[in-house]
Amino acid sequence: MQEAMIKRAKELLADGSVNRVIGWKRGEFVYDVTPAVFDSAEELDADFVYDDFTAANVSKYLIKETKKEGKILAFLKPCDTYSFNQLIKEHRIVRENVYVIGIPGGPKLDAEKIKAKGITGILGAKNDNGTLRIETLYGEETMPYYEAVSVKCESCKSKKHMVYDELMGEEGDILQSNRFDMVEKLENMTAQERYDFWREQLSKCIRCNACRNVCPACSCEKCIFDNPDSGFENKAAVDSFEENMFHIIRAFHVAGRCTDCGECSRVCPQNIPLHLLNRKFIKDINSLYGEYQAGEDTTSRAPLTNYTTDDCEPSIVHERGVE
Amino acid sequence: MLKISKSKLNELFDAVSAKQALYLPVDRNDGAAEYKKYESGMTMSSALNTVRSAKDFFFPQTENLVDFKMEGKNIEVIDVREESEDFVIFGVRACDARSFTILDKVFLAEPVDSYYKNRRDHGTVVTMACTRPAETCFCKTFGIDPTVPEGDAACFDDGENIFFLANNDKGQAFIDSIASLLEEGDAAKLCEVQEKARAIMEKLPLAKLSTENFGGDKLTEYFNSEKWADLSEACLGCGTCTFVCPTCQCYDIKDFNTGHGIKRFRCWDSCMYSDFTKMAHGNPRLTQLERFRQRFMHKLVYFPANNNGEFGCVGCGRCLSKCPISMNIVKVMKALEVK
Amino acid sequence: MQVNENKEFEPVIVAFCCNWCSYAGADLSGTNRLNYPTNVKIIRVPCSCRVNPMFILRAFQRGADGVIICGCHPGDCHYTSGNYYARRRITLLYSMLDYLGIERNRTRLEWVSAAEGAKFAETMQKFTADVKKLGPNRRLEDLRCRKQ
Amino acid sequence: MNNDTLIPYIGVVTDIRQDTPDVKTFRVVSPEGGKVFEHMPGQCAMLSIPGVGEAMFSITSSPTNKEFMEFSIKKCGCLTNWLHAMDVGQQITIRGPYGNAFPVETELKGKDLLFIAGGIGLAPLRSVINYVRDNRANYGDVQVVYGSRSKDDLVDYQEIIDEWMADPNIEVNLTIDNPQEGWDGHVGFVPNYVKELQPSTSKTVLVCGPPIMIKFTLAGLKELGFTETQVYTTMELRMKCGVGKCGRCNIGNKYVCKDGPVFRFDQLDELPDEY
Repeated sequence: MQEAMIKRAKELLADGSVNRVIGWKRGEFVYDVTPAVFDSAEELDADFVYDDFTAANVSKYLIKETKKEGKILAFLKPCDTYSFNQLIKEHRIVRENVYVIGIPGGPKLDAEKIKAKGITGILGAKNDNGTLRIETLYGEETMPYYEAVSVKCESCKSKKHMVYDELMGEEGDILQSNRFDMVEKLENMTAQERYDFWREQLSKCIRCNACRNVCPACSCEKCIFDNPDSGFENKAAVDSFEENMFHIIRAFHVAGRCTDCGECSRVCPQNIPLHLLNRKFIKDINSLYGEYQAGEDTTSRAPLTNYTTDDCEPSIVHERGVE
Repeated sequence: MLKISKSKLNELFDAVSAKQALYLPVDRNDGAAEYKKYESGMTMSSALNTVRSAKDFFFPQTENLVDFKMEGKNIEVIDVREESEDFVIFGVRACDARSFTILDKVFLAEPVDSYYKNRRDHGTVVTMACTRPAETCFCKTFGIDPTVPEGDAACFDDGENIFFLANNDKGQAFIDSIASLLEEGDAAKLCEVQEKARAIMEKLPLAKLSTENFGGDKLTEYFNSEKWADLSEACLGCGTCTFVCPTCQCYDIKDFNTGHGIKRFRCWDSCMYSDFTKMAHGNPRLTQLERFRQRFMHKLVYFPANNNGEFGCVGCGRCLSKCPISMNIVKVMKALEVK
Repeated sequence: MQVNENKEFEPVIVAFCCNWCSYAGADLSGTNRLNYPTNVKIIRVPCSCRVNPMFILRAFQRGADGVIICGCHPGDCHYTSGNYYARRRITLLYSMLDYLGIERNRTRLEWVSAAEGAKFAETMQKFTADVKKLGPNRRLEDLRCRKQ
Repeated sequence: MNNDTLIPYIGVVTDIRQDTPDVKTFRVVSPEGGKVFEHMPGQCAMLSIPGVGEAMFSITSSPTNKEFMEFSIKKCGCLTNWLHAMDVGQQITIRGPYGNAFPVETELKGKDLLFIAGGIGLAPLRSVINYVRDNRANYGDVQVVYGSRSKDDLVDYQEIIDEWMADPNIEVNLTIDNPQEGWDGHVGFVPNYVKELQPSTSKTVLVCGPPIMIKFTLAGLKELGFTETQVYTTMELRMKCGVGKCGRCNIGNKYVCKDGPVFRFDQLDELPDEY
């Protein structure tokens, strides 16, 4: 796929359809891929990469990039197209300035998951019929391929592109995913168990803001947590309350807009399952206000800017599930 | 050399923690390691490094500096400092141990930061030599030998035993305090292990990385480099690199109104954040390019300019594995380097 | 902290009341000499949808043991639809707090009109009693704000 | 434990003077009376209202003033708004002194001095000017060029009229940007006025004002034959600690709070252009 992508990108650059390409750039190791903008065929040949580790969602960069001169070519995985659509809906991306090529998505791998197995000195990784063969400084190691799959790809919701100008490879389908299983499991715990679970997770937070800054839905010009005039500005959680507050509000601000792309959990340096907060909102919205998938289209009203006169009362929270 | 069998390590931890707080890296259930206060029965992690560095012990993410009581037009200043209790950090790697030297240069310079010094005076750092460096390691670039770590006392693992070596009086005192559990041992196998680790060090992907072309004299040339635009392009402006970094020491001072008083606290800050230098009348670092440049210029040029050529990086590799977009000091050095 | 064992726990209740209905309802309960607990601290807001999730969290941070939001009955909003939006938002927020293990009886929403002085008093009595049973808010408090 | 510089002292505001529509000068003494600490001209202090904010301000009074310190503060942000709204008798917190000072006892001694200030830029220079006036024998000619947007925006106007202009030992030149009723002095921007005045190149220059004024003034001075080693200025960037540790006020490897705020232009030239 990588070769075909480079070839197509070069063609589009050559015929002047686009003047830049946003994609992924090879790093020092097999896994440390950086999103990057390529201006020339030479740069593409030298550094463009699309492989098991190109998990990053580049759609947020298009906010900045589409405000520049000329058209940019963006390669979007199925999940990225949801974010892209959502940003179009929010008038953050100038659609005319992007040429979207839909490409097949994951599953993508996460080097952290390999390292968590105690495998170190990673020099290379190859999928061999469901076994990941990892070349290391200390000889070859193996692990089941699916155990190295990034959290964001573990329960893929769709292999279908929501938007594209051109498609490479086969179009896939929207999947019946099991993405709400863990949310349900938590809902069925007791309040004390849930509290303990989230305390353990959220107390790891170092407030690096990676989850917020990577999130395509977090596109405010100025975040309330950065704004001294908001009264809520805070840079570090001094108290456990502030850990909870930041994550509740972060998830709440993207409720109804989060496409569940999973970037927040992917980038968290402390492996906090942040997607479980977002998915809780998605699950609630689906069950209380009707199925809704953010990023599926560019015109519908978002659930939190909408209502019906016979919506359920908040007391439903007190009535269902486990106390 | 004095040693203890690895099977008896917990006896040693129990003995140490009976006298003072003992912190050591333990495995979390997500596969990462973090420093925890030792409680009987805990197993020390064999992971190469913790996600958060050991700087937390001397320079915690948040700390209360001073309290104020406001009454009418009057203010009362309440000094909240307390003498720290003695504590031991066990299993610190060579890179983190060096980071303390770097933090010392900042916090112990006049005027001495009493909060930092208080903890530094009461903390004993016991390091652990590395036997299995990772691909992200490049401490050698900064003149660190991970097989012979610094710190008050150093430990060496030969597979079966842990050997102890004091690097200073504080370290000697630590070893003396546990002497009854230690026995004299033969370090022949240890030398083998060390040789093996050194051989691996030579083979690391970043083994050739050099600081030769960096330093305080390269200010203008690197500051004005055209490379910054490309390097900083994908930067999200988050603080991950800064917060996992053992040498990043920038902080913010903030006030919190508790409803019955004001707590002035200090917390880690990141030069990558947009409000880091923002003033009422403007901001000298308006875009991510300038903020990104600041972080790396500080480590590679400004810090050595002010500290006799010592760099503000220890090559621990945390930013290499944790940056959400995998941009890091190694890529910056390689791109920037003018030979 | 010194805990006085003999002293019965008295919760702090924050009630966000919409200006047009519930605040007037609270007023009416007063003029009708109806009792509601002194634990309740009313914060008047222009509309129930003015209540930002941050307000609720901030109330808990600063020592509230329970938070209740009162607004016009659905269909009666002074601004036509404010309370409909509030209803969705607050439902989701309460659900999230519940998900994080915060005791669900610490949060409530009731529609109280300007004519329902009695309902206001009754609601507050019941909510205060419920929160009292739960004891002090420990899961969503900021220790720095606790009175020494 | 020893005192820590991050733990502030209490200061009491004993007098508030409205200098211009948006500048007030605050007189600060310690609760026991007298100055909270000694300083040299050009040094700064961290003032704070707990819960509102803390920021660095130049000490505008001269060290030769043994009774109190003064701060001329322009209303422009959260903290300064609060300070402007407070009444006499209010306590504030104060810590310092921070930074280097103008080298009044070394390099400037015996020299002819030219002070150039624009707007609130007079604040740090006022300290030096009064210090020089009080130790007049140690210095040569003293000339002050000060300009502002309008007559009302001239900080310390009363002191300038009553004391500086009445002092035969210093020359004071005032200017405002635009003509104004009741003003018969010079009209025009500071950099142009300096050029018109044709000061002797034997003078050492101390300049402070808005960045754009400093830029053009420096260019003008160079045209007149001044070199960069003759010109001093004082800088300001965001600060938190005041002692070169919190890491934000650096220009290149120099911290404005510790290595500055006073820089000679040849020193600034070696640093990156990031201020």
